[in-house]
Amino acid sequence: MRSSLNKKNLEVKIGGMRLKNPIMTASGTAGYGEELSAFYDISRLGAIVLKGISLKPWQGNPPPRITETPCGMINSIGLQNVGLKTFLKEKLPFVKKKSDVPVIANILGNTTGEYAKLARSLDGEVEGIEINVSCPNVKKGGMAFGLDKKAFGKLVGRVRGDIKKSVMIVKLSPGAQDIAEFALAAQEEGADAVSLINTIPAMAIDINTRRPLIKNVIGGLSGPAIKPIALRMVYQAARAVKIPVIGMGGITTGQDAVEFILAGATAVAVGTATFINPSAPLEVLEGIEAYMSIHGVKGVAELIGGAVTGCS
Amino acid sequence: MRSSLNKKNLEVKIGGMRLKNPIMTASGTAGYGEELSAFYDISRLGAIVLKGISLKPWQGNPPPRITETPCGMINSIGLQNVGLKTFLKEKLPFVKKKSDVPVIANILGNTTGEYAKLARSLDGEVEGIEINVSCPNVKKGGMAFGLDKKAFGKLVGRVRGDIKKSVMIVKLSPGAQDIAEFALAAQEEGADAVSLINTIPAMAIDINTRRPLIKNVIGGLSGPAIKPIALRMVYQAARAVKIPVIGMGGITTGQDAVEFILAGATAVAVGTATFINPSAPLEVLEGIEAYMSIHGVKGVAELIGGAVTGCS
Amino acid sequence: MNTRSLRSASTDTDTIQPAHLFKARVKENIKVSGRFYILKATPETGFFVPAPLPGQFFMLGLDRRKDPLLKRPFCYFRVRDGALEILYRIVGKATFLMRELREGDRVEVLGPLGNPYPLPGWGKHKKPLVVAGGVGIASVFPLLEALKGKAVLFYGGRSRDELVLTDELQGMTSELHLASDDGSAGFKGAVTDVLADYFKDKKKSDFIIYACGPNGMLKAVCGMGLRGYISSEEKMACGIGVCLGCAIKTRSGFKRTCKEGPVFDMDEVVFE
Amino acid sequence: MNTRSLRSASTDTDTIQPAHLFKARVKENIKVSGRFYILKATPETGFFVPAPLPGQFFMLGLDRRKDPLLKRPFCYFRVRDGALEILYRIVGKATFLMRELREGDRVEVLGPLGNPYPLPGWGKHKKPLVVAGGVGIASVFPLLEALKGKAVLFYGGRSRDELVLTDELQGMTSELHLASDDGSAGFKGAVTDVLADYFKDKKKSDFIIYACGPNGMLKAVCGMGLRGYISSEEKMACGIGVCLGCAIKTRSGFKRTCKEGPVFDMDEVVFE
Ligand SMILES: Cc1cc2nc3c(=O)[nH]c(=O)nc-3n(C[C@H](O)[C@H](O)[C@H](O)COP(=O)(O)OP(=O)(O)OC[C@H]3O[C@@H](n4cnc5c(N)ncnc54)[C@H](O)[C@@H]3O)c2cc1C
Ligand SMILES: Cc1cc2nc3c(=O)[nH]c(=O)nc-3n(C[C@H](O)[C@H](O)[C@H](O)COP(=O)(O)OP(=O)(O)OC[C@H]3O[C@@H](n4cnc5c(N)ncnc54)[C@H](O)[C@@H]3O)c2cc1C
Ligand SMILES: Cc1cc2nc3c(=O)[nH]c(=O)nc-3n(C[C@H](O)[C@H](O)[C@H](O)COP(=O)(O)O)c2cc1C
Ligand SMILES: Cc1cc2nc3c(=O)[nH]c(=O)nc-3n(C[C@H](O)[C@H](O)[C@H](O)COP(=O)(O)O)c2cc1C
Ligand code: FES
Ligand code: FES
Repeated sequence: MRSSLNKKNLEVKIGGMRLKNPIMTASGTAGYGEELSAFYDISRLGAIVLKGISLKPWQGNPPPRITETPCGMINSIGLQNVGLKTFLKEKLPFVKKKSDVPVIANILGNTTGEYAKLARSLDGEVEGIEINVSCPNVKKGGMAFGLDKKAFGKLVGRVRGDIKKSVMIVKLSPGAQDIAEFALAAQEEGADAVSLINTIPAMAIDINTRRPLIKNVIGGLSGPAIKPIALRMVYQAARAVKIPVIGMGGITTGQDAVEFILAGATAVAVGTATFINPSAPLEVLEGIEAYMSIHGVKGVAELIGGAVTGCS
Repeated sequence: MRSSLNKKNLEVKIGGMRLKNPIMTASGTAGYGEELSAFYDISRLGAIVLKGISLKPWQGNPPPRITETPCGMINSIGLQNVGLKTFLKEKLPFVKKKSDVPVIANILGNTTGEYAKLARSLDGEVEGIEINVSCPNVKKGGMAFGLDKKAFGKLVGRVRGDIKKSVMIVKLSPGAQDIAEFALAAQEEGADAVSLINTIPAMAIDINTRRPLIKNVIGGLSGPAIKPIALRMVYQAARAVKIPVIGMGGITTGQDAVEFILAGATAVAVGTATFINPSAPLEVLEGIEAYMSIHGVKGVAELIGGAVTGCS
Repeated sequence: MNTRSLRSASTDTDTIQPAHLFKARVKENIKVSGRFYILKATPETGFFVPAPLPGQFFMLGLDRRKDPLLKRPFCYFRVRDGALEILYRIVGKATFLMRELREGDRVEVLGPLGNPYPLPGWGKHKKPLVVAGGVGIASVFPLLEALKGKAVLFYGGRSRDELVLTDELQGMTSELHLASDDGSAGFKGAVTDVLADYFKDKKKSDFIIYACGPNGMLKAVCGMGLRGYISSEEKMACGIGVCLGCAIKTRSGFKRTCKEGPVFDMDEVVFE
Repeated sequence: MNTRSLRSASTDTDTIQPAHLFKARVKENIKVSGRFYILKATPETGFFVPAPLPGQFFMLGLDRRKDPLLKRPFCYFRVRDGALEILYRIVGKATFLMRELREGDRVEVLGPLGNPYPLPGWGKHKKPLVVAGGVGIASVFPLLEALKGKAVLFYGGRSRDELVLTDELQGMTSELHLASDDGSAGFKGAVTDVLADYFKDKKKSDFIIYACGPNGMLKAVCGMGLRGYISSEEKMACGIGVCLGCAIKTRSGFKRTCKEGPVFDMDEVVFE
């Protein structure tokens, strides 16, 4: 009702993809949409980003896989996933049936060839393909590509050729010494957008058993704890590139999301917050709308990159 | 009293420096020892690390300089300090009078030459010299050295020659893509120890004014939020080098400190926690002693690097 | 397969409605003994959708402060006078803070979640036998109620202090066997020893077992050649199946404790 | 120099003992009006070391949970029946949570900290004039008490709701001038306008000014050619001088609000 009185334009564009609002799920925190759709109508999201998939099913890492840390959590799921085939046959049809908003697949391979094959198979099947080169939890591939500028450029360039119909998003690693460089490299190789940040490699030890609280020793840190780091990286990346930036890392409220948008994000993803409240993405959306009402902002576009930082 | 019943050996060695226990203050969180000595006897610490100093006095960055974030804080003090001369004339004599434990100066320059000059002037005047190449809050110098492996190696090598009597500690930047590499480079260039981590570049925005909450836009994140990242880096650094590692980043309790020691730290520093409770370093010390009592640990040395991580 | 036949005798989990996130007001928070407390909280809506079943759990959040960040899983213990009751043991950060909850405080609850204990088909003449270790008693409490006094309960804990509600349990079971590590109540030793002893002169196939407790106990129970169900504990982030954090090793790969469990067929789980 | 002579007439801050960290029990936490509350907490030791002086402040921590992480600065408002009282306004994370404190809750307090208002040398025949904006009234409240009813108070706020304790203040001052942004109490407009009006027919050098309030107000007061002191607010991490986070620009470079302040000579501070 409020929206009819005070019409706000929440729409944003990522490449050729129109999102009715800037809120996405973060890959790996919303499964394939099945569980969340029991809690809310996932069609209310701007886009749905699904759990990362690989060519073959992966069983993932041994437990314990998660542990809580101050204002954050470490995970080492190790990309447990059903593999491309089951994804296309079972998971994708379900989420498409349940929603009418863009679906973004998140892919991870051990080699450039695997990424390319995944990209080819998904091209046109989903609205967006997010290339995950920043997973701290798998041995081969993953982060290796995200931290080696040469390998990164080559991978993005190669996969670009295989994505003709979908929007191509490259998910950057927060481990990069200079995030702007990687964002720029992705843009140069033709990516339609970059997303960041993935989790930050981290560790916790149980002092009673003297064992790591994550079986794999090192996992990835997510949640509010990393928000200030993520925001800084989004700011740096957004200033470096012209393509849209999708921001994520510790977003739990509408205020957090507005911070990311002001820092330069065109859209934002909600991850760990979903674990605290399955409907967190919608609460974030409502928070953005409330902010826009209070501040008389007519369209999200007005906010993107709107932080006043010139005068320092 | 407890310690006489159940004698524990808390002593650790950093280069030629004997610390009666592994607890230090973190540079920039204890001033020059003046204020804290009103709260407790600073001689109870293992060592006192003073606020960073430069050749000439620096006025520091304009306010606002600090802001709180989830389980952490961002600061951009910009190395406000009295300069070498006043340091030697006023600050150092005071802290030496107030305590009989090793004093560690923290130095920062704009050029290799400045670092060298600071090192020469302080050599023998303090028990330890910590080379800060990882401050995110100064324009020149600082982090530039901490992220460029060549410049880093050259700086450490050059300054090494100027430190003949004091123990030389190199404070690493968490921005390094591969922290082990930098730790190793410091060792190769002759550093007696490495310390880590410094604060992580981060940002926060006031969505009402749309201005950054830190005047300088980007500041450094510290506190419990970064603990899991710091612990991982200490673990990686400690596995890479033979020289002692001094661990810091979000330590607020004895348990936190034990985690760092198990991960490979020989000593630990308490920073942001001091802002919540001026006596935090002593509480941390007492927490370590309690842990040792409960687990029948006779000496801290038994704990160093004792995390069981082989079997993953 | 037998597993399937046991399952099919059970409550059909597919018909369970989705869980809900609700706020509840603390009505009471009382110490039971030692480190055990009972928290009673009334949903602000006044009711539960759907009604919780034995073996299910709730995710409980103290508030929206970010430390602790995640909700914590607690078994459905019982509902009385419209209030959800949780039996909890102080072990760490969140449970320590839970102790400080007072009448009128608000908590946020998600649930009921997970699969309940499949009840034995009543015609099957299998005797239900329940094994609980420590705070595992919370999980089997509503099961004992559902079994209407017919079950034999084996209940172990560290000491008398940590064996709670024994008077009540006496009236809810056909036999109650206690064990404690220090011998301060019941048998001195592991509850699984008492169980092994019990089977010395009995036919295992006459029984159906339900067990909840620490991993060591579950492993021992599963190694005894019995048939039945265990409720397992694994750290959880989401409780609803989206994070894959609560993986537990089974014969058919990793399964989610929160979604495929927490109740698993004894044959399914692989202990390491 | 005049500044120094004013200073020297003041309480000698060098003799102030170091502050202490203490736990206190909440005795009462009451709403005054609008977003203003008073928290009363009794130190567990029963007394303060040293006794707080007008203009000083305390750092208050809700608990040792890590979100919020840092303690927050609050002015010494008053001590009654052995309880430290803090007048606070809900603005964000910590103050929002403070509102939920209840009798018996424990808080952690560090203080008293900082330099008090220098009292006018009584022989000097300067009339004390106090200016307070918003929650700045908390800071000048004990000053008004120390000035024993002799001061003229100019007190501004957003609305009637945000002008608190006016009855009490009436009895503590020789004159009370109110101003509110919306005109719901006193003059409609800025308190500094009332102040400027007051000086139309008076000699500024007959007065000594004390001001506490938002930066805009302080800047205006400092621009009026008066002499006296302001208490400034800057975000703080430590409150004891070790973090250098609370820097404020002065004629002689950055100074620490917590250590060299929060009370500064009006001439010293540079507003941007
Ligand atoms: C399905 C399920 C049902 C449960 N039901 C109950 C119940 O009814 N009553 C009750 O008291 N407890 C129950 N638990 C355990 C309860 O969730 C943990 O005790 C609680 O999460 C600990 O939180 P904390 O912050 O106090 O401890 P933390 O500070 O997180 O940890 C303290 C210690 O407890 C261990 N721990 C933490 N979480 C778990 C967990 N999920 N499972 C096992 N160990 C853990 C940690 O490894 C550590 O050693 C249940 C757990 C699960 C998975
Ligand atoms: C010396 C001193 C004495 C003070 N005395 C009182 C008092 O007696 N009563 C009272 O209600 N408040 C007082 N304040 C202000 C009080 O410290 C802040 O309102 C409080 O820290 C806000 O905490 P928060 O977590 O609720 O707000 P946050 O969530 O941290 O911030 C909310 C808003 O308040 C602003 N803010 C935060 N901290 C400060 C600060 N230290 N100064 C100014 N603005 C701030 C933020 O920029 C933001 O706009 C005093 C401040 C100082 C420096
Ligand atoms: C349990 C878990 C699983 C994740 N799985 C993936 C994944 O499969 N692919 C991916 O690109 N990112 C994955 N991520 C990273 C998130 O998408 C997101 O980048 C990160 O968690 C930061 O956002 P947050 O702080 O809001 O969670 C995962 C994160 C978590 C916590
Ligand atoms: C306010 C502040 C000032 C600091 N100043 C310095 C400094 O001068 N030199 C330095 O090497 N590190 C400085 N640091 C970094 C700390 O020494 C420490 O490495 C970092 O804060 C992480 O530890 P913590 O999380 O315990 O605070 C500063 C940190 C803070 C918060
Ligand atoms: S707790 Fe997240 S999948 Fe089970
Ligand atoms: S608040 Fe730390 S120096 Fe003032």
